[in-house]
Order: sequence, then structure tokens, then C-alpha cells
Amino acid sequence: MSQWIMKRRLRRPLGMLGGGLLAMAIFSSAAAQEPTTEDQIADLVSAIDTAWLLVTASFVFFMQAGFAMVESGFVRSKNTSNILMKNMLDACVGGLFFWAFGYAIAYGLSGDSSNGFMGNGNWFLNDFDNYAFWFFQFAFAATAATIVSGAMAERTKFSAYLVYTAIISGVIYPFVVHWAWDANGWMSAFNADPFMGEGYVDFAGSGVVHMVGGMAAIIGAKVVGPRIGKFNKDGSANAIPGHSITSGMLGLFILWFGWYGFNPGSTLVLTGGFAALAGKVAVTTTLAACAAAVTGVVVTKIKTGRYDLGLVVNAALGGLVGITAGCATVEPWAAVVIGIVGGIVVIYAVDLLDNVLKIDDPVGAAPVHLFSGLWGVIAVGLFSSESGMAGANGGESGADGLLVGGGAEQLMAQIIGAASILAWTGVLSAIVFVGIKVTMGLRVSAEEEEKGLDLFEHGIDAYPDFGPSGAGIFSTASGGK
Amino acid sequence: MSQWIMKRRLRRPLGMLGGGLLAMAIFSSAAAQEPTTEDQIADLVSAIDTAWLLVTASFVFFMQAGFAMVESGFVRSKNTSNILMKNMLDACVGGLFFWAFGYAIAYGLSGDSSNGFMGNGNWFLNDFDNYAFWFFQFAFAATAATIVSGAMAERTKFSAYLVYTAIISGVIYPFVVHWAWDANGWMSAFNADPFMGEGYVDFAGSGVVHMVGGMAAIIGAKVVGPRIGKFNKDGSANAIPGHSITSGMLGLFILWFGWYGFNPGSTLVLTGGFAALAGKVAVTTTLAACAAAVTGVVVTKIKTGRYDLGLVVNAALGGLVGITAGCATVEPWAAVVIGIVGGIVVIYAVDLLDNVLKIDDPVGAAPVHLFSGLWGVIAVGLFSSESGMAGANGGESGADGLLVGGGAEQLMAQIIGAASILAWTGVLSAIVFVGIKVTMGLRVSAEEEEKGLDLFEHGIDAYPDFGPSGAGIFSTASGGK
Amino acid sequence: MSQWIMKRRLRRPLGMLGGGLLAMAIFSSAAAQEPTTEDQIADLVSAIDTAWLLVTASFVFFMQAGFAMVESGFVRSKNTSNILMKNMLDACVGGLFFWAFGYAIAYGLSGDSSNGFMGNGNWFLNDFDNYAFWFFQFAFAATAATIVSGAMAERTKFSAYLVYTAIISGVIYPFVVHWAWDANGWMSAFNADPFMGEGYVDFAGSGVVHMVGGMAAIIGAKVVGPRIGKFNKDGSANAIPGHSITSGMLGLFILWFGWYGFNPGSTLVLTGGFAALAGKVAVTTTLAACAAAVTGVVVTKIKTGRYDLGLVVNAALGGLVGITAGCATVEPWAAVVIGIVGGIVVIYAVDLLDNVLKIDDPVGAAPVHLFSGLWGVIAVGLFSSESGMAGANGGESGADGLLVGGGAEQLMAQIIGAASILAWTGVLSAIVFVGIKVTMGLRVSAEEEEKGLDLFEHGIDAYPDFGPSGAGIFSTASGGK
Amino acid sequence: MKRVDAIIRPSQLNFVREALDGLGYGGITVSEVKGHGKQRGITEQWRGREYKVEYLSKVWILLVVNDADLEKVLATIVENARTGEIGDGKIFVSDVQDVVRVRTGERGAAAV
Amino acid sequence: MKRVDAIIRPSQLNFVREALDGLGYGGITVSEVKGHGKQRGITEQWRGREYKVEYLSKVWILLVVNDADLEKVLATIVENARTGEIGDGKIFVSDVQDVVRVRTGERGAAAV
Amino acid sequence: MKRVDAIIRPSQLNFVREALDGLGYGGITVSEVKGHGKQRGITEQWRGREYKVEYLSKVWILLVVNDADLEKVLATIVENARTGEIGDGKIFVSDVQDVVRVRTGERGAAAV
Ligand SMILES: Nc1ncnc2c1ncn2[C@@H]1O[C@H](COP(=O)(O)OP(=O)(O)O)[C@@H](O)[C@H]1O
Ligand SMILES: Nc1ncnc2c1ncn2[C@@H]1O[C@H](COP(=O)(O)OP(=O)(O)O)[C@@H](O)[C@H]1O
Ligand SMILES: Nc1ncnc2c1ncn2[C@@H]1O[C@H](COP(=O)(O)OP(=O)(O)O)[C@@H](O)[C@H]1O
Repeated sequence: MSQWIMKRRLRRPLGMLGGGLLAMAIFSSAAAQEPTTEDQIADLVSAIDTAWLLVTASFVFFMQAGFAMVESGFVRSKNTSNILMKNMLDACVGGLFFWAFGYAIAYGLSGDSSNGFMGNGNWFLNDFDNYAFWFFQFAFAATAATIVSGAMAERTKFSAYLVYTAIISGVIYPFVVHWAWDANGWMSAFNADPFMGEGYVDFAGSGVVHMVGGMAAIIGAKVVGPRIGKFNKDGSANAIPGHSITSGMLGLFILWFGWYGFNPGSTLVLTGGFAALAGKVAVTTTLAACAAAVTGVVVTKIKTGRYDLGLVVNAALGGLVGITAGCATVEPWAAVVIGIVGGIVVIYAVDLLDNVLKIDDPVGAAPVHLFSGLWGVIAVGLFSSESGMAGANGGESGADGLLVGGGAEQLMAQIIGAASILAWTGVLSAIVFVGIKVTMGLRVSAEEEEKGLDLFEHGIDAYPDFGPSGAGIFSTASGGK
Repeated sequence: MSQWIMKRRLRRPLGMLGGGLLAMAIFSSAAAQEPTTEDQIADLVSAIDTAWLLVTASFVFFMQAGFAMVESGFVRSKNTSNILMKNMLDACVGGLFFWAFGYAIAYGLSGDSSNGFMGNGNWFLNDFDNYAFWFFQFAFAATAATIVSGAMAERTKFSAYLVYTAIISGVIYPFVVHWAWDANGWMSAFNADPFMGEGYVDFAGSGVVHMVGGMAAIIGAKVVGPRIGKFNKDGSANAIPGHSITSGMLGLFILWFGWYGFNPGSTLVLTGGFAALAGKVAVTTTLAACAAAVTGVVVTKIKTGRYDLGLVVNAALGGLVGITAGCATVEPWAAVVIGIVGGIVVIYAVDLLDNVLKIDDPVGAAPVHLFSGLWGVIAVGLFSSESGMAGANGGESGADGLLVGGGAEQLMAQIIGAASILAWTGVLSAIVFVGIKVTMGLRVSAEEEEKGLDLFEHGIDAYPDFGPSGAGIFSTASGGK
Repeated sequence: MSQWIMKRRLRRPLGMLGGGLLAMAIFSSAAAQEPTTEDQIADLVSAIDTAWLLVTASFVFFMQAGFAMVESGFVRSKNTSNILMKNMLDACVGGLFFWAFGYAIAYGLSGDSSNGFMGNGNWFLNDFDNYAFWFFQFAFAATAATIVSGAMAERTKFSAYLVYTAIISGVIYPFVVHWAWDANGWMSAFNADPFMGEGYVDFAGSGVVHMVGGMAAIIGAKVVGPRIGKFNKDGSANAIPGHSITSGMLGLFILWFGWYGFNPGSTLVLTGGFAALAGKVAVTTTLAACAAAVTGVVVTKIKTGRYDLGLVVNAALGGLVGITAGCATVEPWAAVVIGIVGGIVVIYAVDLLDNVLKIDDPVGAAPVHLFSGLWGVIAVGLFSSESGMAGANGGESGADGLLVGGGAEQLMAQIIGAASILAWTGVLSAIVFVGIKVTMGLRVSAEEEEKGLDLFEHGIDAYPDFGPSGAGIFSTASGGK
Repeated sequence: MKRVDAIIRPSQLNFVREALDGLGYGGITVSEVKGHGKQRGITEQWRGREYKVEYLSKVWILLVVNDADLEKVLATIVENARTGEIGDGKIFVSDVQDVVRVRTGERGAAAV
Repeated sequence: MKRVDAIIRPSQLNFVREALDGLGYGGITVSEVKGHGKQRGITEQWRGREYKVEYLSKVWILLVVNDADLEKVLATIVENARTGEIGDGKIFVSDVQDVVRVRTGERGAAAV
Repeated sequence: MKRVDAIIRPSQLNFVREALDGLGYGGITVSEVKGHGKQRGITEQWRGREYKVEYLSKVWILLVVNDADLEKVLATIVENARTGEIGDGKIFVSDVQDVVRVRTGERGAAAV
């Protein structure tokens, strides 16, 4: 192909004339070595599949902004800068560790060294050139890592956070990816000989991404303990309102938008007949989110007498998380059902944490990602249609879900897969969080917590000059004579 | 194609090595049943056209965030949560109704049951697999529905809103889509035998989407009545400033970005020579928006002595709405003209509502979507070039617009089309809004309006803990001993 | 191709059935004139390359929102409306001037009139149909223009700003584009006979876009002078905190997202083997940004004892700017190095401006775009691998960078290119800014500066009704009896 | 000279101010405050959980007047601030020893 | 009647208010203010550069009480506002000549 | 003890505070308020339509001082708050019966 590239120098702007005829010009002008139709088709396949991966991965990356907005809107303004910075660094620290180790563990391949438990190879992207795929996987890893910060918001030390986020995206998460999505993974549906017939089916990661993030989140929130004032002496929970519904809602919209990269992009390719599948995934994703949000409205109205915004945001996200595993294998009507249940799961999981588990999760990360993620994984075993399974995960014959005329085998595979993910993530993150707690410390001082992490860790209010005359009048060295 | 899909299991991660060579591997390895060149090209066509629809539909969906930001920024903070939630539920309720009825009315096809007035078939997406197309149409339906909430902001009951938004996206809008865009629609340019030569031409929906939304908006605003304090006893109008220019401007940027899905995406396909058209649409869209915004700056400076931000946001949106019908059929210079006029139309329409019609439209939804939408529909009849018409709407020979050397026939078609849309939407939405008013009630109580819809409907301020020490100090059960 | 388009009328919705089979239907039904395989492949090439340009250009356009958020978040709230409007109009005024003159100077081509110094032709897009390419270039021009507003924020007259932004995007920037990126440009790597072997290599514009914007920014900031209160009588600098860290961080996320259009999109085409390159560019972009942000965290912690958010935002942007020139020609490990250095460069450049140069740049535009941009240009000469150079810029043999085993020739080419850009931009923008200063005036009055540009230029606070009871209670004609 | 501290409903501020303007009293200082008297706060909710906001928004008006004008001012405030519902507010009157006009340095009644 | 102006820490407001509630004093007006006494402001930083915020957030409580209740009220505030650290705040007591209840027009002690 | 309530321009606050610091008076409480005297509000506009903001931003300073220091404090404020333009503000002086330091419970002049 090098001759084609070579031509670029001469033609970059010229070749664009006529609207995309560049490459044709290349083809036709390279008379000495006319590319074959096979070459041309291979080039087109590469172009469209790569474009798909790059664009959808960018959407997924943009979800970082969505998480940042939801989480910061849902915390108090004295901790806003802190959570924003954590959200940003999730992606950054995660990116570096995923480059160094994470990818190697998840998909690394060098000779025969990869096994059912972990990949091996391509450490630091050595001997690697499948860049678009790495980029897509990086965006997913960043998502898994960022979930945790919300659950532990308003009380977790910044340095401790830097350590655990590196471990989650660089180590804990990649193993799960390997198991579930690599061709060598022991429970992978892509395994040449999948366990329990079709293997553990999790199209875009309700389990692989969201349950991992949500499980680490709930463990972290438990280990770090509740915020001061969250629980009363009698154990009852208090509301601690966040500082901006606007941020929260903007975050939801951004996340939802990003999900159109997360789920449809998980076809990984569009050629080979996958375009139709990607379209279907966009539809199931949409319907589940819509159904969950409307469910949230109805349930909170019945439950509290008001249309509760915070819970509706959580419920909508619960619908999105819930459909993520099954988006390719269930029919649209089932997506509506999954969304409805996902919305309900989230709302009652919020109560469960507050009233029973006594775990303080300021933004609802565990209800959304852990509980609705688990629901999504199970829903695959309940609602997947035979044709959906065949289309999405290969295999001439997919198994029907339990509730659509199939047996319980797929459901069992899902339960085993989910249990494995939960056990792995739960144990490892407990070790990490307890380890951090007893060594460097996981939590800020009570004084810092009371006055706000922004001031202590970052030396700044999130809105230092807000208001018409600004706060500048209260400070010096910022407007003296 | 099932053999190709089957291969995915074995190859998902492996096949990605080498950058997009997966499908090639599939092709070449499927030796037993070598796909033909025709099959491969059909697969590629499907892939690129689907990718285009999915990505542009996602952009259009993201416009929901833009509407939410503009509308919430332009209302008072006591009603911010309410308008944010309405914006979110537009998409959700609309999505479910569009799934159930809307698509069936717009494009539904089962046997010969579709006629010039309405589609019939694919209810609840039955017997349907063109998912990407549905997704694109859903995003458009959500846009039409969301326009209304802004015009009726700060005084409309949440439950009433849930009802009307369902009717607009599930019923009123889909009929118009059918008439104008379905191959069977009576005024459709895609009709095998279009009325008045070329039919009603509205490439991306200045009329179909924006006028529908804008007309329902103005009727709704009229029926619900002005906000307390908007008009004085002598009938003069007061300014009621919104709460965040930042939100408003962010919303404009998001909407503009989304418009690059809305307009170029309306080619629906990129193959078959439509790629060049999509490029042209991006350019006309850009130039109209730029021209309208600059016009807004100049006009408000002359008119008020200051560069008015709110009106410039409205004017820029007016340029975008104005070019939406003709983006494919006019030349770039005409796009500049359309933008300039669109900007002016919006600014004077704001005055018209305040000073003459005495209709209270807090965010300027009617000026932007109804008035500039109407301008856009008419502009098609004035400025469309023959080659533009031929390129965009098919037909060996398109008619020139009135001002570019053609006759008045296309202009007449546009006027008839616009009048039909306005009459249909106006009558139906009047029935809906009056119906709601006399049954369940359309408007909140004066007390609720004064204290804010956020508190009554949602039990929350939009910024419950804003400020360095937060508002938490004024509440209990959120920081006790 | 006209027969294909003609079919659209009949088939728009019908043809979509079956998922993207439209064009196939077109092909197969056009029996009378069966398109050849060559035609079909040419059509596909055009479709995918156009889609790539349109989508990535939209991402780049969205960076306007990112700039608006970073800049507005980093200024005081009394000047927030003003900077938001400037950011919006950058794109609008820039778009109109780039349509009229800019593109013609950059890439215009009519007969043999284009030379090494400037293009000539396609004024007002005459005789032009490469629309997608124009759209992409417009988005870049808007980026260059928008950089300046931040450095001159909080004191520059709105009318003066309208003039200089038109000149930068319509004149100053397009010449640099011509030199560096047009096939006729004197220092262009795409020149048939590039200077110094490979020419000046700047893949996505660390120099062409960012240094131009950053240089104009620093000159403008110098000519307009520091804000009142920025420097004390003894010359020491004061902090003048901005008003919203939330806006600033959201802006960073949006910019980062947009960069996935800016850098990967700069392949311009995906076919012809460029898909793999686009993937690599996404990875180097990611790693540089991650490394720069983490570096910012570490350096500010060491330097100030706290994790400084404002500087980390700047540092992350510095990493993105730094990798922009070399994203296609360096290896991933080198991207990490470039990011680390870019982050450090930005942080110390902030000190340089405050402590040595005494230039007041409220948002850090010069540190990010000028200093890190220059670093990026030089880094190409240090780290480019031979295969990277060959792949990205054509040529059978690219030169290695100085630090990866090559000679200093490429480094020299980079230095000459950078010096030329800096000299051109520096001299011209000095003329422009001084010219404005002595004629229409560049700066607002001290009273206006103190009370805020929002009030004087726009007659509005950015947050006129913020807070639970709103500010409406303090005004009349907005809630009277 | 008397100092009048009035705590009233935000919604009544414009009426009070306009009425005071009618009396010819230009000088006024106002601020948003929170308060409760007999009328207690409201219940809001956050992510489904209720909490009590103990206060309601009120406006605090500070007005320094000459002794002769006191009763007229009090009557004007009461008349225009009253809705008749609980939560209308209170007015506190106290003595002022001296007033200084910053611009001119004038003191006493002339400076009011 | 006495006017009590107490400047206290925001974190103590709830305790003070609850304790005052216990005394049966319902009427209270509060506002966020900034202040410094012996305890000076804090150093923040913006884009790497430090600056001094000269004040700390405080809450201002305005409470008008009948003379007989003054000492009880003062004691209650001191007890519940005290942390023992610098910055606990001050209470200022002054005379009030008259009180008017807006809703009813009642005057004097009855209106407190 | 005297209570000084000064309403001044926001832009003068830093000068006043620094000058007061020079006098050795540390204790100060400030708050943003709105006001108008002879100087009336400004006209803003929203989506092309003008409206009147009746007030301008001012800063309210509360300062309780011992009687002996009163005149010095008043002079310092006047000097540093004055710009000579309408809108410079006013200072109100009234008696304070008692002061309590919350941290220690000290009373009277010692607590100022
Ligand atoms: N004794 C008091 N001291 C300080 N502020 C008071 C006092 N009594 C009432 N207020 C203020 O007046 C407001 C209205 O008081 P409220 O008792 O509800 O009025 P009403 O007696 O007319 O019903 C309260 O919110 C509070 O801010
Ligand atoms: N003389 C004063 N006049 C007005 N406000 C004061 C005065 N002294 C203290 N304050 C207020 O009280 C707050 C606490 O004062 P501080 O001296 O720090 O308390 P403490 O003496 O208990 O350490 C200050 O922030 C200020 O708002
Ligand atoms: N009689 C008064 N009562 C309360 N506040 C007052 C009074 N007179 C003036 N003020 C306050 O002082 C500020 C400045 O008053 P103004 O009359 O404009 O000052 P000047 O007399 O120096 O021009 C006003 O905005 C208001 O807040």
C-alpha cells in the first residue's frame, strides 16, 4: 500500500477537489502498479471499520465529561473542584496504566502466552499496530475507573484516589475484559469453545465495565465510610443535597450521547454484516433509556409525591446500564422491559444502600452501575432471542432466553459470569482499599471534610468569583490600588 | 451473510490486529463460500450508509442537551429544574410514543395500507428491521417535541406537559412527516408523482420539524397565558431575565454542533453520489448560522445600543432553522442571504410577540422555530438553484427558485406545504391544549408560579448547595451533630 | 452518477428497508446503465472519505464550545457574557471571512495563479465544489481565531475584537496554511519538491494553528496591556481568580473530545491506507494528553503543595497542543514524552509571562498554544521515526528525528518553519493591534473594566436571576403588580 | 434619627420600595436573608429523600430616617408588605446616634 | 426589647437554632456574611499563584427578644456556638425602641 | 461601645479594610447588599428589552468599636471609601449595650 500513501504528498489539497476523489485519483494514477479490486475492497473495509471504531471511541471518551458533570452536580459545591479533577485524572492515569499494563493483560498476545486467565504481550504497546482498537478499549477502561470516584466523593484523599484508580484501570478491570471478551478468555463468548454453549454474553459491558466499576465503588464507599452527617445516631439516613441540578442533567445528556458510541460501537466492525446490528443496538439502547426515565418519573411521583430529578437521572442511567449487556441480543420490546426494570432497580437500590446497607454513595454509582449492571447481565439470559444471539455473538444457533421460550442454560452462564466478576472485583478492590487505608490513608481529616476538599487539596473554591460583583472584593492581591 | 457473522466469535480480538483487516480475514478465510465482489460492495454500502445515519442521528440526539441548556439558561433559576426535566422527558416520552405509533404513522408500511395521508404498519416496530433509520427519525421527533417546552416554560403543569408532548411526538408530528417525506405523502418531493412538479421541498425540516414545533409552541403559549408579570396593565411587556447566559451559550454551541447531524445527515445515505451533497449541506448550514449571528450582533447594536446576547443566540438559531429546508438546494451565497434574513426575522418576531400578539414565549421558541422555519420553507422557493434541486431531490430537472431565474411554481408549492403544516399543527395543538386546559388543567397555581415550579413539582432548588459554604447550613438532616 | 441520485425520490424511505440496501437497490435497479465495479468503488471511496471529513470537522467545530467554557470559566463573572459572545463570534465572523478570502488565500486554485506565498482562486467559493474540505478548513480557522480572545479577555473592546478576529481568520492564518499545507506552499511537506528534504512537517497544526493563535494572543495581550490590578507597583503579579472551575473543566473535556477530530481528522482521507494512520494518531493524542495532565498534577503538587486545577487544565491542553504536530510521525512512547514536556512547558510559561514578560494572559492562551505549540513543532524534529515520517507525509524514506537516530536536518526544517510562522504572525498582528489601538481604540475604559464588560457592552449580567429567589426581586418591570 | 430594620417577603419588596419612593425617601439598603418566625421552613427532597429547609427567603431592608418621618415610614412598609398570611415579617426600630455621608463628610440629620 | 446580633461559625448554626427553638424563640433571621477578627483569612491559589482571601464565612444571626429573655438567649448562643477555637464569633446587644408585626400591625413587646 | 454600620462601594472595601487594619482594629464583618440613595440603579436588557435594576451593589460593613475609637474609625472609613462621586455611601452609628465573645464568654468592652 505504500505507493498509495506516497501519493499523498503531491495531492493532499489538489486531490480533494471533486469531493473525495482523492483516493480514486491515487488508484487511477498509480498506473504502474494498478491495485486490484481485492486490494481496493480491503482498503475500504479497513477505512470504514476504523472510522467506526475511532468515532464511537471518541463518543465513549466524551462520557468522561458526562460523569464529571453528574458527579460534580450531585456533590456540594465545597467539593466540586475535587470531584472534577478526579474525573479528569481517571482518564489520564487510567490511560497511562492501560497503555503500560492494562491492554497487555486484557488482549495482549505474543506467541502462545495468552491463556484463559490473562493476556500477555503488547506491554507498552510493543509489537502492536492495532491502534484504533486500543483507543476504543482505553475509552472503556476509563469509564470503568471513573465510576468509583462518585461513590467515594466528598471524603476521599486525592493521593489515595490516584493509587486506586491506577490499579482499577491497569489491573482489576483488564483481567475481567480478558475473561469475557478476549478469544482466549475462559468465559468468553468469543472463545473457540465457549463454556456452557454460548459463553458469558455481555455485548457492551453491563458486567465487564459497569459491574466492575460499581462493585469497586460500593466496596470503596464501605471502606472509606459515610460522610459526616450522612447517617444519624439511630442509623437513619439524611439527604445531603448536591449543588447543581443543571450540571447533573447536562451530564446525563452527555452520557446518553456517549452511550451511542459505547453500545453500537461494540460491534467493533461495521462490515461483514454488522451494520444492521449496530442499528439495532442504537434502537434498543434508546428504548431502554426512555423507558427507564419514564419509569423513574412514575415511581418517584408515586413514592414521594414529586417528580424527583436526581432519581430520574439515576433511573435513566440505570436503563442505559441495564441494556448494555443485551442491547444486541434482545428485541426492542424487551429493551423496554429491561429499561423499566432497570429504572426500578436503581430507585430501590438507592433505598437499600441508605436504609439497609448503610453505605453512603453520594451520586448513586452503585445503584446505577452495580445493581442495574447485574440486572443487565441477567436480562441477557432472560430475554435474548435466538436470532439476536446468533447475530451478535456468532454461532449458527443461539440459545433463547428463559422468558422467550429458551432454557435456563444461558441464564446460568450469565450468573456464573456475573458471580466471577463480582468475586474478583470485590476481593481485589477490598484488598486495595483496605491496603490504602492502613498504609497511606484513604480519608481526609474531619476538618478538611467539613471545610471542603477543594480548599485543602486544591486551594480553590469551584466558583471563586461567582456573582455580579464577584468574590474578588473579598480577597487581596487581586485588584489592589 | 451468516457465515461472515459466524466468524466473529473466533476473531473478534485477533482479527482486529493489523488495523481493520478483520472483515478481509473473514472474506478470505471463508474459502468454502467466497463472497462475490457484488456481495462485498453491498456490504460496504450498507456499512457506510448505516454509519452515517447512526453518527448523525447521535448528533441530532445530542441537540436535546442543547435545547435543555438554552431553555434552562433563559428561565429563572426557580424554574430551572423543571425545564431541565421537561427537556429530558421530551425525548423519553417521545421515544416511547414514536416507537409505538409515531413511526407507523410517518413511514409505516404494510402491504398497500399506506396512503397520502398517513402510513400504516410497523406499529411497535413490528415486522421492521431498518433500525438505523428509525433511530434517525426518533431523534428528529424528539427535536420537534422539545421545542414546545421552552415557549410554555415557567408556568405549565408537569402532568399536562407529559400529555401534550406524547401527542405531539406520537401523533401530530408523524403525520406531517408522512405528508412531506414519505414516498406516499401527498405533498412529498419523494412521491413518484409529486404535486406541482417537484413537490414540497424541505430537505431537513425547517417546516416538517421546526414549524411543527414552533406552531405548537405558540399555540401552547397562547392557551396557557403569559407568566405573571410579563405584561403590564397597559399591555406593555416586561423583561424577565433568565438565570444563566453561560448555559444559554453552551446550548447554542451544542445545538449548532448537532445541526451538523441534522442537516448533512438528512442525505440519509452517503453512497450513490450523496457524499458531495452532504458536504455542501455542511457548508450552507455553516454560512447561514455565521451570517445570522453576525446579523444579530449588528441589528441589536443598532436597535438597542448594545450587543445583546440573548437575541444573538436566538438569531443564530434562526439562521440554522432558516437554512434547514434549503441547505441542499441553495448555493453558498444564498445561504448567507438566508441566514441574514433569518436573523432579522427572529429579532423582529420577538418584538411581534411581545408588542402585538401579546404572547409570552420566555425563550423565543416561536420566533426561532416558527417564524424562521417558515422563512426557510419559503426561501427554498426563492433561492433553490436548478442543479441544487436536481441534486437533492432527484429529478432530471429541478425548478429554479423565483429569485434565481426560475418561476413561482416551487414557491407556490412551498406556500401550500407550509400552510398545510401550519393549519394541521395549529388546529390539532389548539384542540390538545384547550382540551388539557378544561380537563386536567394546563397551568400551575399562581402561588406555585411565584415560588417556582421547582419547589412544588420537584421539591428541589436547581442549585441546592451552591456557594462556598453551601446552602446546607440552612437545612437540617444534612449535617447534624 | 445522476441516474443514481434520480432514484432517490422514489426510494428514500422504501430503500432504507433492509438496512442500508438503498444504494444497492439503486445499482441493481438501474439496469439500463449498470454501474461498473470501478464506479461503485469510486463512490464508496468518496462516501467514506467525505464522512470522515464531515464528522471530524464537526468535532473540531465543537471545540468552540470547549474554548468558550474554558475561557469563560477562567474569567470573572462580570466579564463572562462578553467572553462567551466573543467565542461565539470568532466562529461566525471567521466563517464569513474564511468563505470570502481565507480559503482563497490558503488553498485557492485557479489556473496557475497559486504560488509559494499564497493561493489565488475560489474567492467566495467560486468555481468550487470540494465542500467537505472547506468545512474542515473552516473549523480549523475558527480554532486559530478563538485562541486570541482568552489572552485579551476582560479588557478588550468588543468592536476592536470584531475587527482583529476577522483579520486573523481571513488573512493572517490563511497565509500560514498555504505555506505549510498547500501543495504549492514554499515550506510545505506536500510540495512536490519540499525544502530541506521533507519540508516543514506539522501534521495537524501545532504550528499552523496553535502557534498562530498563540502568537497573535501574546502580541494582543501585550498591546492591550494588563488588567487593572494584575501587576503591583513593584511589578509582582497578582492572582485574579475566575468564576467557575466547573466551566473550565467541562471546556477541557469538550476540547479533548474535539481533538479526536482535529488530529485524526487531519489524515483528511481514510482510504488509500490512511485508516491505520488515523488510529495511530488517536493513540498518540491520547497518551500525550494523559501524560501532560498527570505531569501537571505532579508538578503543581511539588511547586505549590496543592493539586492546582487551573494549571492542570492548562497542562493537559499543552499536551494536546504539543502532540498535534507530531501525532502521526512519532511512536506512542514518544507521545508520552512530548506530553510530559508539554505539560512542564505550559506551567513554567505561565510563570514566565507573570514574572518576566509581565504580560497578562488571563486564561493561559500563550503558554498553551504558543509555547507548547512551538515545543510540538520542534518535537517533530526530535522524535519522528522514519516509518512515521514515511507513513504520514509520504516519501519512500522519511528522516529520523534527532533523538531517535536521525540527523538534525528535519529539526532545522522545523525551526525555520516555526521561525517563519512566528515572524509573520508576530509582525502582522502587532501591526493590526497597534493599528486598532491608535485608531478605534483597543481597550475599554477603566470604569467599564472595573464594573465589567458585560454591563457596558451587553447590558446584562451573565447570571441575572441566579439563586433561589432570583435577582428578579431587585428589578422592576419584571414582576410588578 | 431612627434605624428601621424590616424583614419582609421578597415578593413585596418592589411595592414597598415604590411606596417609599413616593414618600420621597431615596436612601435604602436591602439584602436577601433567611428567616423563620411562626411560619416554618419547607420540606425539599434530594434523590428521593426529604430534608427540611428550616428557613424561608426574606428580604431585609435597612432604612435610616429622621424621627419625624418614622411613623409614616412604618405605616408605608406595613401597608405594602402585608399579605395577611403568616410570614409577612417584622419591623424593628432603634436609635441612631449619628449618620455620616461618606461623599461629603456631612454628619447628623443632614446626612440621612 | 433587645436586639441580638450574633456572628458565628456556619457549622454551628444548626445547633444554635435548635437550642433556641428549645427556648421557645421562633423568630430568627440569618444571613451569610464574611468576617475576620483575631482569626484571619486563608490563602487560596489560582493557576499556581497564591492570593489571600481576607475573610472567612460566618453566619449573622439577628434576634430581637424581650429584655427578660436576653441572658438566657445569650447563654444559649454562647454554649452552642462555641468550639473553643479562634473564630467562634461575637454577639452584640443593643436596644430596640419598637417592634411592628407586619401581618397584624401589632406594636411593641407583643410583636416580638 | 458603638456600632458602626457603613454602606460603601465594593471597590473601596479593600482600602477601607487595610486602613482599619492599620488602626489595629481586627474585628470586622462584611456582606454584599444592594442599595440606592441619590444614585439610582442601572438599566440592563434581556433579549432586547430593557429593564431597570433599581439597586447597585454595595458592601455593608459592621464594626463594633469602643467609644474612644469611634471618631478615628469614622474618619478612616470616610477617607478610604470616598471617591467623590454620588453613591459613596453612608455610615450609621448607634449604641451597643453589650458585647459577648463567644469563645471565652467575656463581656463588655473587653470583648470588642
Ligand atoms: N424576634 C425576631 N427576631 C428576628 N427576626 C424575626 C423575629 N421574628 C420574626 N423575624 C423575622 O420575620 C420573618 C417573618 O416572621 P413571622 O413570624 O413568620 O411573621 P408573622 O408574625 O407576620 O407571621 C421571619 O422569617 C424572620 O426572618
Ligand atoms: N469588633 C467587631 N465588629 C464586627 N464584627 C466582629 C468584631 N469582632 C469580631 N467580629 C466578627 O466575629 C467573627 C469572629 O471573630 P474572632 O475575633 O475570630 O472571634 P474570637 O474572638 O472568638 O476568636 C469575625 O469573623 C467577625 O465577623
Ligand atoms: N437613609 C438610608 N438608609 C439606609 N441606607 C442608605 C440610606 N441612604 C443611603 N443609603 C445607602 O448608601 C448607599 C449610597 O447612598 P447615596 O445616597 O448614593 O450616597 P451619596 O449620598 O454619597 O451619593 C445607598 O446605595 C444605600 O445602600
